[in-house]
This record gives sequence, structure tokens and C-alpha cells, in this order.
Amino acid sequence: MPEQRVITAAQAICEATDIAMAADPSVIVMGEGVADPKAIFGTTANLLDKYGADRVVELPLAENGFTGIAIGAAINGLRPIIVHQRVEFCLLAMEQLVNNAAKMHYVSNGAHRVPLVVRMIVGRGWGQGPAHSQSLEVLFAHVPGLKVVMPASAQDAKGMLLAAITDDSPVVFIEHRWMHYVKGHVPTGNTPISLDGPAKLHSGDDVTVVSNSYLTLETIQAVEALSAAGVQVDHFDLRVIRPLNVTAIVESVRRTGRLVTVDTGFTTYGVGAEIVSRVMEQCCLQMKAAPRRIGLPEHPTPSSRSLAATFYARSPDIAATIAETVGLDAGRVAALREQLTAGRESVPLDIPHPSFQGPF
Amino acid sequence: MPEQRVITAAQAICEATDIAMAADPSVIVMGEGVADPKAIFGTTANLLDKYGADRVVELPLAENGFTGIAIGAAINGLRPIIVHQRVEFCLLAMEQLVNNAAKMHYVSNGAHRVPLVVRMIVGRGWGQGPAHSQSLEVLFAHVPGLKVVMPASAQDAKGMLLAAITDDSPVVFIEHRWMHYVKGHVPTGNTPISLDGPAKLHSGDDVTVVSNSYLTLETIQAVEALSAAGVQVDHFDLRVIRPLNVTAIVESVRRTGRLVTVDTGFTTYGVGAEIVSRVMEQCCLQMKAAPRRIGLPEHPTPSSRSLAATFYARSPDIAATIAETVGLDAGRVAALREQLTAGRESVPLDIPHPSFQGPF
Amino acid sequence: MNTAPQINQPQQAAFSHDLYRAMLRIRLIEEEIAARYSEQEMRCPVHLSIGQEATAVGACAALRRNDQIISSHRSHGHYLAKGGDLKAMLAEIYGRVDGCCGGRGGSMHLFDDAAGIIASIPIVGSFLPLGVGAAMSYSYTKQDRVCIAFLGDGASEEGVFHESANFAALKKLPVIFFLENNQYSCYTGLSDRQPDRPLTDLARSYAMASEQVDGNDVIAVYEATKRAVDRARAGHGPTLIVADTYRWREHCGPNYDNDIGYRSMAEFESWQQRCPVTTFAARLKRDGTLSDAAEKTLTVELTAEIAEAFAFAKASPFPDPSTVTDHVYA
Amino acid sequence: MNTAPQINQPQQAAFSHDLYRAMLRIRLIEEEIAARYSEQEMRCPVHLSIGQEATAVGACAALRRNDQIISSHRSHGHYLAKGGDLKAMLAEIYGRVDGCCGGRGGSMHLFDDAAGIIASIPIVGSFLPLGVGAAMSYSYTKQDRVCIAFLGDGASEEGVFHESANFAALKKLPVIFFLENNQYSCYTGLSDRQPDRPLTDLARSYAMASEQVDGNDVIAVYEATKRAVDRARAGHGPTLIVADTYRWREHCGPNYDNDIGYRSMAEFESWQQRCPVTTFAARLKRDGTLSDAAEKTLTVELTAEIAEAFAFAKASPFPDPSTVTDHVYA
Ligand SMILES: Cc1ncc(C[n+]2csc(CCOP(=O)(O)OP(=O)(O)O)c2C)c(N)n1
Ligand SMILES: Cc1ncc(C[n+]2csc(CCOP(=O)(O)OP(=O)(O)O)c2C)c(N)n1
Ligand SMILES: [Mg+2]
Ligand SMILES: [Mg+2]
Repeated sequence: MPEQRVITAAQAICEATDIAMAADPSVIVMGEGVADPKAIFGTTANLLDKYGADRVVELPLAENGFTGIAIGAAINGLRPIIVHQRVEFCLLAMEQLVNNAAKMHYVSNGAHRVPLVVRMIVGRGWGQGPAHSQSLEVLFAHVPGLKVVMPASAQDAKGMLLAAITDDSPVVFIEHRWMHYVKGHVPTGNTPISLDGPAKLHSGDDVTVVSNSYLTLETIQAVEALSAAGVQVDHFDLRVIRPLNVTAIVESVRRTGRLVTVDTGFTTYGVGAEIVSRVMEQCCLQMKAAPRRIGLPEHPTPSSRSLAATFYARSPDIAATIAETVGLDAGRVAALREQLTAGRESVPLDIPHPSFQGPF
Repeated sequence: MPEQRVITAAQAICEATDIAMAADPSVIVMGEGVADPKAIFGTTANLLDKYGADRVVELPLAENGFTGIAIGAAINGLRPIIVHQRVEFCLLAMEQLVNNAAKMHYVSNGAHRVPLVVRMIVGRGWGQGPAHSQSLEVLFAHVPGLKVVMPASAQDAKGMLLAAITDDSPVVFIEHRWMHYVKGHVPTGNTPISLDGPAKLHSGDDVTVVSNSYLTLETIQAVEALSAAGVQVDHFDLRVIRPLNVTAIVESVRRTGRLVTVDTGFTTYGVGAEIVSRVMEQCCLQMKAAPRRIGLPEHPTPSSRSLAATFYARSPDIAATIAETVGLDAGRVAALREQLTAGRESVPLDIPHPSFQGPF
Repeated sequence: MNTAPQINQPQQAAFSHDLYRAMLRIRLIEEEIAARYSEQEMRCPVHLSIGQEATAVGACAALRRNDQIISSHRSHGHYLAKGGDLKAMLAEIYGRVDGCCGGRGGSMHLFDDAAGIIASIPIVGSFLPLGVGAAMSYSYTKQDRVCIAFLGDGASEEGVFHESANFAALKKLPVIFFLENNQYSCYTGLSDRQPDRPLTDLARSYAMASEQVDGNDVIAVYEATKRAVDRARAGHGPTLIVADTYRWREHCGPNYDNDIGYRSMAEFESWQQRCPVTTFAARLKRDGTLSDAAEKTLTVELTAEIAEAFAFAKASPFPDPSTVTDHVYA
Repeated sequence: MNTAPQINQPQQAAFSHDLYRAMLRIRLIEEEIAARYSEQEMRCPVHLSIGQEATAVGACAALRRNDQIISSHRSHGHYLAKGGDLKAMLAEIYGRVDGCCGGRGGSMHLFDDAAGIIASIPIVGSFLPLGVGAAMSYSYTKQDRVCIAFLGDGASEEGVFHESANFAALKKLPVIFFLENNQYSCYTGLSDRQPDRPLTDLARSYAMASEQVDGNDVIAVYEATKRAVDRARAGHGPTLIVADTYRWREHCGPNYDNDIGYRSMAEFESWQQRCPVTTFAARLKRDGTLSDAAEKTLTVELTAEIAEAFAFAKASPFPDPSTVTDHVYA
């Protein structure tokens, strides 16, 4: 049955775009590479043939300009989806996003809408190094007026993109490069998933863990191992980093008294800092242990795999941090680390899975 | 005696630049307006006459380009000070700052240095509204490789700028527009103040308060009123938001068990979030009250003074929040509010002091 | 100066009279803003376009009501020339609830959807791609509309101008880049910011049509813009119009600033003698199109309209502080 | 094709031989990278310049050792032509401690200060203002140096090109914008990204000197660049050189990609027939400047150098993970 079909998140993103374009002629896709044979890692595959060059608009190299062009078109009623193959390229468009996209509705006292989706890819791998593998979601999440979402599964990739396209506010849709490979059971048809907050992936009373994007997959592994080891995690996939809805997370920490955040960006001034602060403002005196944050250390991404090895947290590190938070003894923490590391030696650390061909 | 002379922070910034240019011929100033009669609110006054157009370089309107030009010149040994009259204009240069300035030293394995100072003005007032009065310091503070400082006094404005100019790393030097008017006893001569962390402004055991930039001045008022009311605040002026040094703050909260942060930007994903998280990671179980954050609410800056009135925290709000944290009863909180509000009615909320002429 | 081809004599007289009226109206409105600014009731930065009325009026005269414009920090003239609501503009500058932005934007964010004024955006150059995007929406939906993006000489230095122009030329979009060259960016002259060549050369990078015009001659501006609009409607793509003109008052604020030393009194006076409003009035009188009496009536009528609009703005209530959180998200 | 004026015949022969050697060397090095890439020991993206050797070699031949260049993602040819250290380049691509960045940058961040290679920066256009800033530093310190900023046809679309060119022209800086027009940005042809006109028109916006040249003719490239360098040294400011050439391999990676449908096999073959290396070899043989024997020796010699450099790179240790936090701040 169709519900059981398995597709990748990349295919899910393409399918969502296709469905939205079929449903609404005002939806267009614009970006560098959206109409080329590689089709943004396959996420816009075949759309050119199906909808033509007026709706799948290949662009000159002008990130700031085309973002503004999309905003202008959106004010006049189109629903552009623009794509940045790397978040680094979108840094050229910060002024347009922060001053125009985010504020147009507010400044016009509600008269103007900017139904814009800004897809961008963050992430890692294959020694891409300092300027091609950052995760800078906070730069967007800090700005009122933007919505910022980070799906972690194929289902969410499709459903949340469908919701983003029909949203009348600008939505920054952040795809981790390695999330593209993730497979899942994705329902067919026009099935939006609302952008209303985190999703509970595992229930437990020992500790609350909030992860996002690709690291949610590493965290799931950690949570399963911990569960087997008798530690029950209340695990949330954050999904929507702006507007931030922490109600369920706060309720959870009230119960567990423990919090660990796991995100794909830099720890300092990162997503985890806001989660921790929101929770502490309400649960500070009920905490059984200090909150912990897992994120990227205080330096740029090195290219060499020997240097990048320690840069990214993986399931063993995540499990160990959670285990320490609930007070497991050193021996059991080490055992968890070992168990989760065991499966992985065969796969190099700079690729998501063995079938990978490279380069990205 | 010279030590007792009083000058404004704007004059102090100009003096620091003058001293640095006299001391080192590789120091140059570049920006839109640095050589015009208004001289960036007077902060580059007379430098053109004294050092000529080769060293005080008026620029075309090209923020991204001139930031990159300054980076290239810096790699080759110059020490450019570039100026953005509003942080909003610097959003056009994010790519250059995040990818090139911040990472050049790291990627070159230490071979290249970017001794660049990026002055930018944040702040508020005179109905400048959504696109001319933001405080976006976190966008820079999130990026390893940049240093980000926010002086709150005339003394720090001079000393920290002198230190920034001789620093071999890129330093984002953020000036609150209203800080320019602040007067202080500023020593003459080449007197750098190191960029090593927060400054303790008031000692107390009841609560730790961390403020930055212009809001440090509002906080000082609040701290004095609280002191008179018997609440002793351990008050830190943050000064350096990257690299972030929280040692003294953590030590303080260990003692007080209470923390309030006050910053000029948006609360969500803001400076306060990182302070709270760093402190909670170490002091969570010693807290006597939940931490509180004071910052900007979740919407853009409205122009109309009736709407902007509630947008910015002022000493009465700051005092009230601190008082609540230490558990003063509602009556005494209200009294503090009243007392601190009393002095202010005469001055409109959208200007820093009565002598203001406007527009900025 | 010959007149726009499709207009016969009587029409032409009425047309010229309308152009004159529109310029005089902008002049009187901005002079009133300047006169009242020191009351400190208009508590936001204002960038007056006094001296530049012919560019706004001549350009917008070539547009239809459903055509659009987009502007920048110095937008009063464009807003009024395109038919923007005067009361909503003044109420906005006064920060009142009846302002076009409900007081949220101030002088630098004027818009009027009914009149086809998309937005005014005070980040230099930032509005250019939005104008191109508007034009893209017409082509996409097959609407016969044109968008004029008004930019200053300084805005032409921003990279986004290049990106916007390249895309507009590539896709042959119905957008006009109307460059008001008032010779200065704030207090810095053009020759300190760009190499010496005609600004129309900026169009050559993109094989774009361009035209140089006297920005103080409203008829010349109208005709040049009309040609560009006709090209745009015919699907021949964008045009760069460079109109030389001059800002009389300080860059930002109500006063004169010829004393601060960035431009000479002689330069200022030479431009003042070429005042777009009075020179056109003189021409109309020579033609017999405008009588002293008619001019007086016009002034009286406009002065009354303006006084009423200011009264309206000052009587308009301030927005309710409790609404400040509205419309963050649509 | 006549030779550079100031070079006499025997010098010319030696000079031509050097140019040929430099092109062949780049070709052999990049072919070796392509051959070994599938070993997955070079674990970073590589953008090969096979087919574009004449632009890098001809341009750098017009520079002195203390002149500088700056490049982008496709920098191997520029780096080698300017005299960058081969072992440091390969060790960098292999992610080893002896790499020019100590393994921190990979193929997209090559630099060599001793050889005047400022940096390679993989954000398209981002390197342009850095090159202009380098030139500004020469003028400021009165050094007789020139900087070449190599950009692709795609990079010319970025706003920062416009901002960089305007400033360089305004200040008459000794910088050369060397545009390698290989007709594509990734898999999108020039005509899908820019209006139809010569790319040299981009210089007209800034009254900048410009020259169009056959990018597969190393002598023509050398001479055009030499003229630009002479202008720069004489204080006449920047030049835009547009050199038409062609990338043979896929945009990123070691393979051919003529099968994926963005360009025709016929187009590819027509360019391959105009191979900058073999056509120049043929010319030198016609001139009698190069013998089959000499060519064989050269190839043998280069092959040995390359084999040794690869061996060095693969033998070089990986950087010590404990150093990963070094050099965040100076
Ligand atoms: C990106 C950006 N940089 C700088 C400024 C500050 N600024 C406001 S108006 C102005 C001058 C613009 O000159 P021009 O485009 O010629 O317009 P004019 O003021 O002459 O009408 C400048 C530099 C800004 N608002 N935005
Ligand atoms: C600002 C930015 N946008 C997009 C990219 C992705 N990208 C990498 S190379 C490239 C093509 C550049 O084309 P061109 O400048 O002609 O150089 P070529 O690859 O042809 O040598 C693109 C789009 C990037 N690296 N930086
Ligand atoms: Mg101007
Ligand atoms: Mg190319």
C-alpha cells in the first residue's frame, strides 16, 4: 500500500514541491541549479520538464538579488521557493531576509505578505571544510518575522515543506545535507504537517533530550541504547526553531529534572542556549542535574578528516552525555560509548553511509 | 588635571582612532561618511585634515565590497578600521565577515592575519523604526574567529578601541547610538583596555546582574536604587561578548544564587541566553531563584513613539525584575518602579537626553 | 521642447497644468513638513526631495494607476506623484494610527497599495530587486503593467543594483531603473565615489536601453519615461533612465546645509535657478497655458488641502500600544 | 601570432618552452588527481581546470614573483602557474599536515605566500574584493606590485564584482580582473544567466580598460595580460580581461559529464580539438622550438616530479587532532 512506500527525504522534498506546484500556479521554484541536471541533489528533479522554465527558474549567481526578487514577487502574490545549495551562500542575502522578508508584514501593518520559502542546505562531510559545511540556523532564528524549521525525517521533510509553501510568512527551511539520504515511510498526496512545535519521539521519565535536524537521528540511536540500558529518555525532535514552542519541553523537564540539548550548530549562542534558558526560567528550582548542551566547538570546520573527527557529536558522545546527566557510573558510560561505537568503525566519519559515492 | 577631563564616548572613539593612526601608519579608516562633514556622528572628526584621504578613505556605497577590500588589505599588513553607520548596512557584508574575516587565520593554519576593526552602530531613537535601529550583536557573536565587543562607557570606548586596533584578529566593535553621548573621565594618551572579559561595577551578595552596552547605564541606575532599598547587586558590564569569559560571573552566581541578564538585542536566541546557559551548566543546583532575561520582545522596532514606548527596558523595569528575583514584595517593587520613573517623565522616551536636537 | 506625440494641444495644456500642479503640491507639502519639523512632533528622520519634483512627477505621469513604483528613503515625492494618499503619509510621519503603516514605519517606509506604491525601503539599493520581482510577477501572470524603481546615484554603487539589472535584462522584464542623480550620497560627491563616465554606461553591462535626461525638466522626464514604458510594455525589457537633479535641503532633516562645506553656495544657487517648479511655471506662462490668477487659485487650493491634511494627521490618535505585537506573522 | 615585443628570438624560444612546460605540468598533475580520486584518499571536493591551462599560465607569465594572485574554487591551475608548491598542494588535498593549510582547507583553499598566492576562496565572487584590497595595500605602501583576481563567468554576476570593479576603477588600483569564461556556471550556460553581449562590456560601467582574448592561446593570453600589467604598473588602473576557454571535466569531481545533458558532445569535442596544450605543442614543433625528443624528456621529467609529489603527500601524516583548536584567534 502507498503508505508503506519508502522514499528518501530528498525525494520527499521534490514530491512536496511537485504537489504544491500542481495545486497552486502561484508556486514557483528559483535558484542556482534548480533546473540543471543535478537538480539540487535531486530535490528539484523533473520539475523543469513538468512545469517549464517560467516556474522552475534557473538563476544567475546573485543570492542577494534573487532573494529580493523573490520577495518582490511574493508581495505581488507569487509563492516563490528559493534554494541555496549552501547556507554560506545565503549569507549574501541576510540583508534582504532580515530587513525585508522578516519585517514587510509587520511594517505594512499587515497589508503585505511575503509567502516565501527559503530552502537552504547545511551540514557536513567529504572534507568540504570551513566555507561549505556550516550550520548557521541561529542567524535566522534570532530574527522575529521569519519562521525557521529543520526537519529530521523524510515524512517531516515533505509535510513541513508543504506547510511552509502555504504559509503566508517567510519560512526558512533548513535541510541538513545528510538528512537528504534518510529514508522513511512517506504518505502520498498533499499531506502538510503543521509547523507548530517539537515532536515527541520517545517517552521516559529520567531525562529530557531536545535534538534537531540530522542529530535527531544520532540521538535516536543513543536513546535506544540508553533505553536498553534502563535509562528512559523523553526525546523531542525540535523541528521548529522559530517561533519557538517549548511548552511540551518545559512540562517534560518539570517531570525529569534533567535536560540535554543536541543541535547541529555552534554551541555558543546556539539553539541549545535558548532551549536551556527557556526551561531554566521555569524549571530552575526543580532540576536534579545541571543542563548540558551538545553542539559544535569554538572553531571553524576543518577539512581534513583527522581534524574533523572530533568536530561532530555522534551517538556515542550523545549517549555518554545523557548517561552522565542521569548519573550512570563511569563504567556504564564507557560501555555505552563502546557499544555504540562498535557498529560504526566500518563507515568513514566524513560520509553518511557506505553507499555514498562522493563528492557532494 | 588631564585625568579629570570629561569627554563623550563619541569623542573618546575619535581620540582613540587619532592616537592609533599617529602611532602606526598601517592604521587606516574606511567607510561611508568617515571623511564627510558629519564624520560618523563626530567619531572621525578632523581625521581627514590630519591624515589625508589616503588614510581616511571615503567610500562608495558598497558594504560587502569594502568589507572584503579591507580584509584583503589587512591580509597584506594594513590595519583598516571600517565603519557601518547602522548594523543593518553591515548585514550586506555578513558573507565577508563570517567566511573570510573570521576564518582566514584558522584556514591558513595561522599564516594569515586579519587585523581588522569593524565599527558598527546599533541602537534606537527618534522613530527610526524597523530597519535603522536594530541590535543584532548575536549574529556576529555566534561566529568563532570574530571578537565582538560592546563598550558602555567613554573610558571603555577609547581603551577597548585602542586594544581592538592593535589586536591581530578581526574585532567587531559595536557602538550603541546613545552610548555616544555618554560622558566620562577619559585618560589622555595611548591607554588600551584589554578585551578580556566583564567588568564588575557594583558588588553585592543578593543577585548577579549582567548587562551590556547602553543598558549598562540603565542598569547602574537600577542597581543604585536597589542598593538604597537594601538589595545589593553583583553587577557586571559584559563588555566582550566573544570570546565569552564567564568565570567571574559563574563565581558570583555561586555566591548569590540569582541571575538577571540585561541586553540590547532580542531576548530569543540573544546574548542573555548564552550567559544563562553557561551559568546554569555550572550553578544550576545552587540557584535560589530562576534566572531572568531582559531584552527586546518578539517583534520589529516600530517607529511611532506610542508603540516604541514599551519596546525598550528602562531602569524601572530592570529594577523591578531584579527586585522580583530577590523576592521583594509587590509593594516594594512598585515603589522602586515609581521612584525610578519619577525622574524621567520630563524626557521623551525616544531621545537619550534633553539636549538632543535630532534627527540622528 | 516638443510634447508627447499622442497628446494634442488642449489635452497638452491640461496635461502640463496637471504636471505643474503635482510638482507645486509636492513642493508645498515638503516645505510645510520642513516648517513644522522643529515642533518635534514628526519624530522620525525625513529626507526631503525639494528641488527634485520634476523627476517624480514626470516619471509617474508616464504610468497608469495600476502600474507600480518602489522607492527608498527619499520617497515623499514619488509617493505623492504616483497618487499616494496625503493624509496617510502625514499621519505616518506623525506616528499616528491613520498612517499608511499605522505608525510603524515613519517617513522611510511609505506605501499605498491602491496607488501602486509597493514600498519605500531605507536600506540603499535594497528595494531594487523587489521592483524587479514585482515586474517578474507581471510577466508571470501576463499582466500589462510596468514598475519603476527609483534609485539615487549612490544606490547605483550597491552590488544589488548589478544583480537586479542583470536579471531584469536577461528576462526582459517590464521594469524601469529611474536613477535620480542629485550628485551626492549624503555629503559625498559622485566623483569621490565613481569613476568619471556617464552614469548611463551602467546599462551597457547588461545591453540595457538607457537614456540621459534633464531631471529638472518635467516634460523631458515624462517623455523619456514614456519611451521606456512603451519599450517595457512592448516586451523589450528594462531601461535605465539617468535624470540629473539636485537636493536643496540637507540630506536628512528640514534645514539647508550649504554651510557645512561639502558643496558650494555657487553650485547650490545655480541649481536653484533651475528650479523645476518655477522654471516650468514660467514656461507655461510664456505658452499662455498658465495665468497668474490660475496659479494663485492653485496655490490657495493646495495650501488648504495641505493644512487640512496636517490637521488630520495631528488629530489622528497614536496607535494603541497593545497592538504592537500584531502582524509579526501573517 | 606575434610574440611579446620585448623578447628576442632565443629568449622567446626559452619563454615559449617554459609556457608549454607549465601548461603540460598542470595538465599532468590534474589528470593524476583525476586518476587517483576514486581511491577516495583525496576526501574533499576538487574542481579541475583541465582544458583551461592557457589562461592560468599565460596570465601568470606576465607577473613577477612578488606580484600576487587570488583565486576561487577552481584554483589548481592558478596556484601551479604562479609557482605554488606542488607538494603542499597535494598534501592539502590529501588532508595532511604538510598541506599549505595543514589540512584545514582542502582543494578549495590553496595559498602560498612565498609564491604570491594570497588565497583561494570557494564562495563565488567573495575573493574579488580581497584582490582589490591587496592592490590597495600596494598603492598605500607605494610598492610596485600587481594583483590578478581570477574569476569565472559566473562570478561576474555577483554584486561584489560590481562593487570591487567600481572601487578599483575609482582609485586606479593595480589589479586585473581576469575572467575565465568557460561558458558555464556548474551546468548552466552563460546565455541562461546573462543578456547577450560581450562580457567585456562589464568594464564599461566603470570606464575600465578591457580586452577579449582567446583563452586557449597561451601567447595571446600572456600578451593581453602583459599589456594590462603594464597599465597597472604605470598607474592607469585596472583591466578586465575576458578569456574564452572550456572546462573539460565535470564541474566538481574527476569525471566527464557530457552525458548528463547540459552540453553537447559536439561542443565538447570542438573545444577539445582546440586543446591549449597540444595546439601549443604543435605550434612549437612547427617553429622548431620543441622537438619530439625534448617533449618526451619533459614528460618523463614531469611525470617523475608528480609521482614524487603524490608519494610525499600520501606519506605525510595527518594533522594531530589536538591541534584542531589552534589559530582560531591570532
Ligand atoms: C546599505 C545602506 N548603506 C548606507 C545607508 C545610509 N544612507 C542613507 S541615504 C544614503 C545616501 C544615498 O544616496 P543616493 O542613493 O544618491 O540617494 P539620495 O540620498 O541622494 O537621494 C546613505 C549612504 C543606507 N541607508 N543603506
Ligand atoms: C556565492 C556562491 N554561490 C554559489 C556557489 C556554488 N558554486 C560553486 S562553483 C559555482 C560555479 C561558478 O561558475 P564560474 O564562476 O563560471 O566558475 P567555474 O566553475 O566555471 O570555473 C557555483 C555556482 C558558491 N560557491 N558561492
Ligand atoms: Mg544622490
Ligand atoms: Mg564558468
